[in-house]
Amino acid sequence: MLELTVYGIILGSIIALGAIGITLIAHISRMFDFAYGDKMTAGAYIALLVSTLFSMGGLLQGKVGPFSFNWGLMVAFIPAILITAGLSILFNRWVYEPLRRRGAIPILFAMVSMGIAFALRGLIYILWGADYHFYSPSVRPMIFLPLGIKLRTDEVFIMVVAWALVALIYLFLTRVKMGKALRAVADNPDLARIAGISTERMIVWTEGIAGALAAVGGVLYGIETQLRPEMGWLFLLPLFAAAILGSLGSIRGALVGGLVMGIAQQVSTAWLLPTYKPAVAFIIMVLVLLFRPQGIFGRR
Amino acid sequence: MGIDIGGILSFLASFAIMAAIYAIFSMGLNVQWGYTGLVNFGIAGFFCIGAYTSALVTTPLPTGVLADYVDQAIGLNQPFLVGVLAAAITSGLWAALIGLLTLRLRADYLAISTIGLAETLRLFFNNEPWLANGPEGLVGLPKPLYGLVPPQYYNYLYLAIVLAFLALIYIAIERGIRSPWGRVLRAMREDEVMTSANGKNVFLFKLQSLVVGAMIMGIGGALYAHYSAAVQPSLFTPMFGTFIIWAMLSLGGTGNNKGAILGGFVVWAIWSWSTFLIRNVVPAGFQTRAPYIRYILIGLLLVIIMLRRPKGLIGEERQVSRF
Amino acid sequence: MTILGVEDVVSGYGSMEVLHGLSLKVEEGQVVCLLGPNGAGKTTLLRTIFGILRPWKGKIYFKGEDISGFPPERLVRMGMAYVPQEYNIFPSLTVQENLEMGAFIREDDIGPRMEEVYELFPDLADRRKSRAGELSGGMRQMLAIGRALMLNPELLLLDEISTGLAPFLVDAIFERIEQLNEQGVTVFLVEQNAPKALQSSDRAYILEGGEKKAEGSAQEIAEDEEIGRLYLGR
Amino acid sequence: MDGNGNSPILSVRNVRKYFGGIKAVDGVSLDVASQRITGLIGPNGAGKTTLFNVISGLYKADAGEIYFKGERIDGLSLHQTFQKGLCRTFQISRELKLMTVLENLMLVPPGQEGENLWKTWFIPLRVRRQESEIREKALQALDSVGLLHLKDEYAGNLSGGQKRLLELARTMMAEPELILFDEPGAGVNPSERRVLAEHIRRLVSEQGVTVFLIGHEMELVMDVCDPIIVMDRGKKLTEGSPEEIGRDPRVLEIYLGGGSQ
Repeated sequence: MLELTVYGIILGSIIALGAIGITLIAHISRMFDFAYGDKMTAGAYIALLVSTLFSMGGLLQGKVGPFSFNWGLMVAFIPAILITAGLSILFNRWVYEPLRRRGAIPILFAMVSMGIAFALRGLIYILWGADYHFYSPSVRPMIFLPLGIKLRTDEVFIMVVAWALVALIYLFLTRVKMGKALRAVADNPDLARIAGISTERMIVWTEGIAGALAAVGGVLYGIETQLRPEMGWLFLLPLFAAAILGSLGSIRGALVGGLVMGIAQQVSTAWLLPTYKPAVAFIIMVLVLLFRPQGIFGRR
Repeated sequence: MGIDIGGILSFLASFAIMAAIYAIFSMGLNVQWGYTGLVNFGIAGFFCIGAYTSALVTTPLPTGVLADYVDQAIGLNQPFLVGVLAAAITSGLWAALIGLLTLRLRADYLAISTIGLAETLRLFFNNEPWLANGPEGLVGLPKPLYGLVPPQYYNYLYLAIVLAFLALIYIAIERGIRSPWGRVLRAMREDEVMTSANGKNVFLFKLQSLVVGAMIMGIGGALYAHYSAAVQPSLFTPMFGTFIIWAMLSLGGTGNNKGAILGGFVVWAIWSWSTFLIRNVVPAGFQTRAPYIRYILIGLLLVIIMLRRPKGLIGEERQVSRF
Repeated sequence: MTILGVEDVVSGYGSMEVLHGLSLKVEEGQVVCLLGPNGAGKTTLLRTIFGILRPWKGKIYFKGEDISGFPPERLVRMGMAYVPQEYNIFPSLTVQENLEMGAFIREDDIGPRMEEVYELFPDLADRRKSRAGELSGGMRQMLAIGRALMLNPELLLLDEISTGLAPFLVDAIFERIEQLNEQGVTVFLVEQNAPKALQSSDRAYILEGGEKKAEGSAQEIAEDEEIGRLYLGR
Repeated sequence: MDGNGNSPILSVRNVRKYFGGIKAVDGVSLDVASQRITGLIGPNGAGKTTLFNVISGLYKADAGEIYFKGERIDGLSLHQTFQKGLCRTFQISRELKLMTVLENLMLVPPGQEGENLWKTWFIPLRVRRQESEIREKALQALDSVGLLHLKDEYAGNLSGGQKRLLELARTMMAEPELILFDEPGAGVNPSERRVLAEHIRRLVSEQGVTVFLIGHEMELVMDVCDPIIVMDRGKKLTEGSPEEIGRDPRVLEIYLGGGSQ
């Protein structure tokens, strides 16, 4: 059980990253982004593409420390982040911004994001097929912790990266002018405009950051398990459940929500088939909607 | 001259059956989204409930050798119409449950909850073989009025049955929408507070709309199941079960039942035409991946409609109330 | 010199015409107040001047330049600042962060300016780290004004900042406004608290039903017997 | 009790509504006499609209009681107060933009059989009969406010003044006992405002409706309302005839520096 909890924290760290991304978008762009899961998938596959290119060129094939993957993948994080963030920004420019200008109702944004999600997924299916892919075929080294807990070294990496990113986002939002401006727009977009902050520009920032988070989350999940075109879609429920649990809008809430969701999903495997993980997320979300629709950290 | 008229006709009949079933789904969504503004991203869930309910209600429990291979918890061996009715009712009950949970909250919560329901059901039928035989699903669903015509003509008969349902549902919805009931739905779509200030219980009407739409989807599910005579969890994917229907309604005309039907036929034509094209044009090595071109096609189609022609091909009429 | 000119402006929300062709002027260095009952269109005028609403007809000039239809972001850079009546702070940001956001478009060191603002509103200085949402009504208004001052604007638009405040706070706020004006800021304020506003102003306009009903020096308006009748229908 | 000896149709007792630290309505008690036009004035932020929202059930009061025709109605929601005979309008017109003017009105009458889906399917004739009665009534209401020629226009395409007239027609369709008008004259030019005032007066004199009205345009309020209640900072400041209110130095003070100071 303890072991499952630890695994839950690892999964939860990845979910938390995504939930923060969804929360930022929900609060600043003011929409539910149903393409978010597929952006994670996109990030993961871009990293796969780049690391495959490296291995074809025989470049950067050395293993990174005690981990299962090589330097090629480490470097591949960068294009994955940049391209996914870039795609998010382009979708915003081509699709969401025109809709906002037209004054479309909020639900339309969700619908259109669904369209983008399917287009992205279709592209990934076509380029890579429906089969599973792995970043590294090699054995995954383990480490043994007290209390009989076995951890893969990769999982330590995942935790460190995820938590470092969460800390970075937190610092960005509370210490950096641009981050504070993002919170200002989330608080009161009209007043932000009056203060000379361009909301459209802040939305571009948000899309960029959320896209970057999606890419990292996707790659980390790829390292933890394997890649397939449906991976992001299956993540969507836990992500939204975490964000709603943590009351959409609060970063701290998304973090805690992500951890709760990760732990609940892993611990549930003690009784349920692992394939039920998305259902567990759904059930938790239903319970939250039933008993605390404003989320745990809800302000009202 | 090798034109096989019979072949073409039979191809057209099977095309029309599927298109008409999808037109039914599209009309169900039109009640929810087109007239009421409710976002159901889990049509696949109601599709699934409808199909499985009718399957479990109309098939007998497996006996003999079959019982060694097929697990099935329920098997009521009832006629087709009972199965369709049961499908509608069960589907409506699930919709009511989801509605009670989410309809008082922000609109997007319904969207995410219906996705959740659809995915959970798919997992459930996949992983609980005792209920409906797990991933293999159920086969041998009874075909209504089978034996009335020679088997090679059966598709025409089933097409007639589906079209009869389509017509009945069309008339029922049209009557509802053009009546004061529909007027309240359309008022809520625009301004819930104002509708409430006119003395209408907004929550109850939204619930009704969700349930009526889901019942129609349940019927669609049952019609599909009896057409293919088989149900499997893998059918009810987000694309095939939900998203394509959104594309149909959006293309045809949100808020217009004729549009909903038109969209069903047009998008299904695009879908099956591209299947045909892929099978015959794409090189063999690429055959397994090529069908996903349709994901991109349908995804982009929806985005473009929303950006360029949000009303669809036939938009809503100006004066809808007409009774 | 005229810093702000409004010429025959027609404006409103959606299809609702609120201002039916309004003209007025604000001279540099003055405090000008705009009085009138609720619904007269005062806030609509400020929102139209500040580019939140687009004028349907007519022109608006700032420092001689036609700014009709300019977005707020641009006006801020030109030296205009606006304090709306409600929702005029960022509640989840701290006091200090609120002031920083006021100076968002400035790239240089805003420290000295912030200290000046804190000097003007010493109460805020004591609560730099508090979340703005936790402040009392009076402190919020001070913070809102402070935020607008961060860019050292030439023209400050204030929308009913005294509404709902206890009288001693109203006095304190008007004192600050006079102080600011002495430092060279032109102030255009909308008020319902006419006596206070007239005391602090050089010039006044009366608005009703989207039309200008009277204008004159603050003293003329204050002493005009007609005006009481006009408003209260005696 | 008022001059006519009628007991009040609406009684508000110690109603309070806070939003966080903001005391929007802070212990208000007032009575609205039957078959008169009672005015409610006060500066922005005085809590007038919030009070209307609480009375009509859009918001729940934090404390206090509200009685309508002697029956407690606090705790009822917006559609329930309407069904009790209380109809409200909104500060900014909230017509249903993508429905025609006629449909906007036909929506209103309570107790429509056709709002039940079963009945539309199984007793269509009865529904049809009622529907044509409602249409007739809607056309009459449109005629009386002078909008008949616009019956098939989308309501969203009307001008500001026409929207106010549509709103007025809506209150006629509802046949309520009490109408809460929230700034009926906002966004309306002075001549249209006079027409509106005349219509409101006729509602009371001809149909025996009671009106409670928030207004800003003094000519409208002082002309039409008696008595007038004044609110300031969430509390009731005073109440009286237009003459009394016009003389009251406290009212003058919150409006304009006429007398006091």
